[in-house]
Amino acid sequence: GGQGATNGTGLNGAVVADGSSTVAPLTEAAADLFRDVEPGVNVTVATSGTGGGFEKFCAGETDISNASRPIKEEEAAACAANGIEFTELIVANDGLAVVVPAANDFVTCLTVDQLGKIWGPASEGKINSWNQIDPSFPNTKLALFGPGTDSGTFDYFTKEINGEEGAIRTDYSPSEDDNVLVQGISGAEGGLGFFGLSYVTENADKVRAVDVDGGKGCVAASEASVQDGTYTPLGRPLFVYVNNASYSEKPQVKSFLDFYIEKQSEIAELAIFIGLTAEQVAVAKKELESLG
Amino acid sequence: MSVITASNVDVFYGKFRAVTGVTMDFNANEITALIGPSGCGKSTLLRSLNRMNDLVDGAHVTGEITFNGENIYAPDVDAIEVRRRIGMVFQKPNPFPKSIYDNIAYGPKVIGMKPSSMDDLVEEALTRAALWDEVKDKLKQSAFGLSGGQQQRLCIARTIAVKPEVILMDEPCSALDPIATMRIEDLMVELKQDYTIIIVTHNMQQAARVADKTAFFTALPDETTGNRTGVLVEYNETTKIFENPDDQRTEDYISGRFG
Amino acid sequence: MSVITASNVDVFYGKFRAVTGVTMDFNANEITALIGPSGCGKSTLLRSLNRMNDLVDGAHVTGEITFNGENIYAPDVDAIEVRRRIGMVFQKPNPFPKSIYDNIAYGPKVIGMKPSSMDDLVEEALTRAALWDEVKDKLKQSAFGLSGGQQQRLCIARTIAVKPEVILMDEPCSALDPIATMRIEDLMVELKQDYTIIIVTHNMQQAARVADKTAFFTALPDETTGNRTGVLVEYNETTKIFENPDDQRTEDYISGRFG
Amino acid sequence: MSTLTTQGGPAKSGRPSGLSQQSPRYGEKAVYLILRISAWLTVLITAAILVAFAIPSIEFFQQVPVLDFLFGDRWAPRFANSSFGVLPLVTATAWTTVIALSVAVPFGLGAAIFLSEYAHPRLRKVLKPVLEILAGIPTVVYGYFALTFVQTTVFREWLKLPTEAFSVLAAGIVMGVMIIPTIASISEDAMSSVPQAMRQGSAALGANRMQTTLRVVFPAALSGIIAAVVLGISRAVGETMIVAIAAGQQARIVGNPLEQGQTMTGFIANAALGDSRVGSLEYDTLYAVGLLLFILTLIINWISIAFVRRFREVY
Amino acid sequence: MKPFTSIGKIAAQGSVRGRAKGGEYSPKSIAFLLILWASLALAFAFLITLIVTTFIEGSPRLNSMLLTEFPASRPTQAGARPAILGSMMVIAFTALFTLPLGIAAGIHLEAFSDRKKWWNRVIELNVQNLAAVPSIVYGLLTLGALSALGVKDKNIVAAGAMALSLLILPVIIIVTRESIRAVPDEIRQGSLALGATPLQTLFRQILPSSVPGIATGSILALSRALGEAAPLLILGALVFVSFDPNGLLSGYTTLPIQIFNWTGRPQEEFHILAAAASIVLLALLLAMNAIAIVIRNRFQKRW
Ligand SMILES: Nc1ncnc2c1ncn2[C@@H]1O[C@H](COP(=O)(O)OP(=O)(O)OP(=O)(O)O)[C@@H](O)[C@H]1O
Ligand SMILES: Nc1ncnc2c1ncn2[C@@H]1O[C@H](COP(=O)(O)OP(=O)(O)OP(=O)(O)O)[C@@H](O)[C@H]1O
Ligand SMILES: [Mg+2]
Ligand SMILES: [Mg+2]
Repeated sequence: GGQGATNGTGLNGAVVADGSSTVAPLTEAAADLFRDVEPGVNVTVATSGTGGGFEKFCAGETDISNASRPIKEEEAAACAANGIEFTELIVANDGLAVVVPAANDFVTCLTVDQLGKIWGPASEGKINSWNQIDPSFPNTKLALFGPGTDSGTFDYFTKEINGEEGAIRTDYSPSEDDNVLVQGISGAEGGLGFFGLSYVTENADKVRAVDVDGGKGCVAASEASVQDGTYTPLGRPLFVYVNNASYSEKPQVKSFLDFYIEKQSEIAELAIFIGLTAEQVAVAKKELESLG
Repeated sequence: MSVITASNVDVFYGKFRAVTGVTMDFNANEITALIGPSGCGKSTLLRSLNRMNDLVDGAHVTGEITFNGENIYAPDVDAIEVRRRIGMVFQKPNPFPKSIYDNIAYGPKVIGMKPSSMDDLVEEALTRAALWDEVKDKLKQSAFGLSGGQQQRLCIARTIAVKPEVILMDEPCSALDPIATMRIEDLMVELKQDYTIIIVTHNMQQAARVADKTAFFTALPDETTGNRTGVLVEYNETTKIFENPDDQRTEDYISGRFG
Repeated sequence: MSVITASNVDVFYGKFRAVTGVTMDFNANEITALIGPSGCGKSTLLRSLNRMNDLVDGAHVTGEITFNGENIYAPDVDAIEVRRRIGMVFQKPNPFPKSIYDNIAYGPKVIGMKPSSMDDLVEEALTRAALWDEVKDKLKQSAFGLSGGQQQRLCIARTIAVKPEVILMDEPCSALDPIATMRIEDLMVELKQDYTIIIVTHNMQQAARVADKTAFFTALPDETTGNRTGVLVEYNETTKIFENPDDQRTEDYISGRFG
Repeated sequence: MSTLTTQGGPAKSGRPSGLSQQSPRYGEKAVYLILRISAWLTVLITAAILVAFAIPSIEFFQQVPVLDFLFGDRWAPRFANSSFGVLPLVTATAWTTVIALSVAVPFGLGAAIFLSEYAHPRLRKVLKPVLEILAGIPTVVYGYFALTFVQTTVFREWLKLPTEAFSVLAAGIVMGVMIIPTIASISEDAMSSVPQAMRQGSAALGANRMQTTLRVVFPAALSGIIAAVVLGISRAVGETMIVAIAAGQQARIVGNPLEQGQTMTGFIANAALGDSRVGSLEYDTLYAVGLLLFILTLIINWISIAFVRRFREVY
Repeated sequence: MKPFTSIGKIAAQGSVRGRAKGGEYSPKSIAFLLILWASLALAFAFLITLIVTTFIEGSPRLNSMLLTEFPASRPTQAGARPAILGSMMVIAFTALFTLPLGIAAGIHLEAFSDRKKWWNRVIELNVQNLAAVPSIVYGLLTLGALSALGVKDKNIVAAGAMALSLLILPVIIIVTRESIRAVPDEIRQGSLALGATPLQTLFRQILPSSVPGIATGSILALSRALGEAAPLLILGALVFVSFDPNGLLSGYTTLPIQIFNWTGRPQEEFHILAAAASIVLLALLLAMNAIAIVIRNRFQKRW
């Protein structure tokens, strides 16, 4: 069903994608737009997480792996052991926003050091109030929210802010569901959390992002600051990994990925991410061309 | 002296008229038997005498039924009080899933009797029902462990314990063997010293043996709807009904039985 | 000529011996009545005559029961075949939740009879059971629409339809009113031309009216365990049993009834 | 009246007169075998559960001592500084279960008594299927209702309770509501199957409806009612989506019902959504918690069976 | 024998008029009835609020697109078609796996197993226990079993149907047993007394009479399975499916999972979509229950 509309080149077959739930909406958006062109191709997008995705990818079960961080060495080794060759593509940019309730009127900017002080494993049970971060802040109880331990976002944030993946105080409220985090932060007077910029944009009435000072002054999270790299360290690229053999042997996979890069800005907009810079697009196209 | 009177009583189930135009008196300290073929409305009439029919959806009564001269269907009469004063024993023994003792004590408790000693009250009720000797060693055991006949006597004891004035019995022996039946019949005769008893039975000999008066009912087609409805054919001294009935239908029924 | 013989039969439920040491013959084309107080094992003995007891967990039979000279508990005997040849009618009418026609046709179908015309077979069975005229216009209607007495005759018709040689009846009239009872008694007397009938009853008059022979059972304490167990007290021509029994206990039971 | 020729005398039935089996009935034997095998398959399933849970659990317990698991009070399996004390999960489960039951048992039994003893049969015929349909509302829907309406709107905006984004109370209450239909429906069945004769017997003694209900019907149906409550407990202990959404995800010992907490099922759901590799410690953790959950429900069930045996009435 | 002092001769006891202390309208009785009313009303009120709010929230998207369109990144164009088909397919296969097995096992346990044999009691106890096991445990079991068998793709229809089958199998067995038990023993005896074999009795009398019970119970069990998300999430059911599921080995998503996923999206429009999909799911449940009621009314026999 659903097929039989205007046929592009009449391709069919399956494109199997798995991996990060952060990146999944992007690949879904791509698949969505792609269906208008090639209705015969079935694109499936599962969300086993970045690591789970790589596991399947390196076992040859999937064509595409969505990832919110680069592949790790041991994961690459698993691919190599199974003779899977792959190519990394950057498909969009994302900003990790540091978020407070919309009603918060005392924080406008936090430095990376302050963030580290708030979130570090050593602060567990010790840093409990905003005025411990900066005496100018009121003596309001800190209520911390963040993604669950299984997400790429968690890995990324802990690495950038606390210097080690997974290193974080455990007395914050985790949830895999970003809407739940929005609910939580907006409802706590001293709420603070971090998650993808898109959820801030969509919930502007409830929460707002604060500026982050990565050493070169306060920078607001925005499309421009993420694209030009000034929103450090919390701006990050999103990846898809493609199985080289799939790309060269399955015309539907090739067609899908070419389309993905071609239409990246439209796709990013749909999924509420930040599009690629012209430079990034050129790199991606070159990578794909080299695969033939 | 009549304790209960029925004047021109009709009983309906929804639109269906199960009993039509019954007028009769029930005398104190007598046993009155209701006999007649199946479906002629004996149970229906009996249940309307203590407002047990209130529990059946759609059942209602027209005409007048009085108890000690008071209309029991008057608006300010509490059906609960009627049922306490006019007890009932059913066809199938229906002890509660409780101990023998609790089966008897239940009634006095719920109606708020405050006997000086519940144990005495239980003993007396069981004694009157001729059951005490058989169960006195197992009062705390479940009533379900008793035989059918014992269960039925327990149900009678339970009824006596709340001190009713009238006891209605709907085929109380039909589930019992002859020996158990005999004991219950003896019990009825003994109880009528203190109570008024109205009994429905299919067993003609039983009526002949125990009843002072007997009423014969049958089912006839209703004049208007054509549905069969129960009517009172003849009501008289038991000996008269059995030896020399006035109505041919009574004669047929009784002799058919003895044929 | 005896169709069924019991020699020294004991029936057990698990370890409990419900019937002890029964030896008796049942004659062809006669009605034999089994009477006795509740719990003396009448139903138990009856059910062991066509192996219906096999269906009760833990029930087993010792001694010998033969049917046409064959031991029905021999290992190579098929209980199903025994039950087909020795039919049974129960205390409570138990028609199947099917049409009247299907109630009758069910038996012949399941045992693989191939009658030239099922319609004829149904008609004949209903005719023999004196039910045809009452139901011939509503054969396709549910059997539950019939009155209790009609349902019981339907069950008899259903039993006849599979052409058994013996029909066992366990208090077939106890759920029925006197008129329905009479019709079934008439039917039994008619059927004994072709069938051997064994009937359990609590109703002494019934035994006196229909049975050729009557057996009186009672429950006595077992010599070894002290549990009460059923024993055959006296077995003889019905007139003898009712008019001049040999055993005092029979006399007591019968006269107690008539007391 | 037709003649009785085909009926004939019984002795002329044309069948062999012996009583031995006429045919071996192989077909029937095959059917019996199929039925028996089906029943045994259920045992196979239990065996499979035990094996499937035992293997990863054994691996888990080689790395985490059983006592540390059972009595440790810090649950942080995925953090850099990991710890595997399951007590936080157990306390959260206990809270949500107790709260759910304190909602579901009174309301469920109240509804059941009303339906069985007071409602007009026609009303009952309508309400009972409606209840059963309500029992089928997907728990995902309940979960968001608990979070957005009960916790956020009611607790925090209207009642201004000192609670944060999540609470075991909100999850527990909504879970209780979810279980009401289950408890009501099964206890209603139990009470309806108490014979009418019991009620009549009580009424004939002058008891009113309330007395009859509370002193005769209710005790007589007790075994069925206990079974209903126990089923409610198992549903509460095993319910996943509501707690995963509304109870919070922070695994810590829950001290009061306005706190958040991660239940056993909440942990499993979340962890399974992430990327646990087969054979990794995280994966084994899932099964260790699953095994604990399984054993807990078994224990609850055994207790209930013992209760039901004790209180069963045969009419 | 004691004199009957406390019972004695029953003297006339005055009028039956007026309210007895323990009467039907005593304050206690009325309070009790009010409490009962309140519990039912509150339970219903809560549940109806839930449904009505969902309905109001979802109504803007309760249109045919919801049924015909595939999930999409643009909320305005997204629909739940594959989820609806996936739910129906998974439930159909669940029924196919579990009904024959559950009914057969139920028949064996109720009609033919000898309860004196300890192993039959073990099976019975085991079924009771399985019925109380949380759904998520069956999800883990299926995941573990498939991993052990080396199955890599666990997000296929067959795996989902297997998890749900395990979940409702014990329920089907119990329902079958109860329905068979509800058939009066007289029917069974009547049939056997005519010379029918136990199996003939089973197939021609007992099973036809238990159809309403088995059907109703099974449909209720299946509708519970229809609303389950947890075990399927554990198996990694897909969330974005741009095709119709077409068999046991096909990838799939189901309505509860689609709803879970949509509620997790940032855009408000997706939340509306999720509410609308919840309504669709409720409609499916309603349809299944309607079937159950029809079957119950058509086949119900009065004894
Ligand atoms: N609850 C009821 N609802 C509707 N009709 C009823 C109800 N109870 C009895 N009837 C009908 O009322 C009529 C009289 O029934 P009732 O039970 O009073 O007869 P009965 O004389 O007691 O018969 P039996 O001797 O068989 O007990 C019958 O036609 C019966 O079908
Ligand atoms: N299925 C059974 N399991 C165990 N004991 C039984 C069973 N059926 C009957 N008994 C016992 O066997 C004895 C004889 O019972 P049976 O039913 O044969 O008596 P009966 O003479 O038919 O009595 P009634 O006149 O009341 O029908 C009784 O003590 C009874 O409790
Ligand atoms: Mg009657
Ligand atoms: Mg008997």
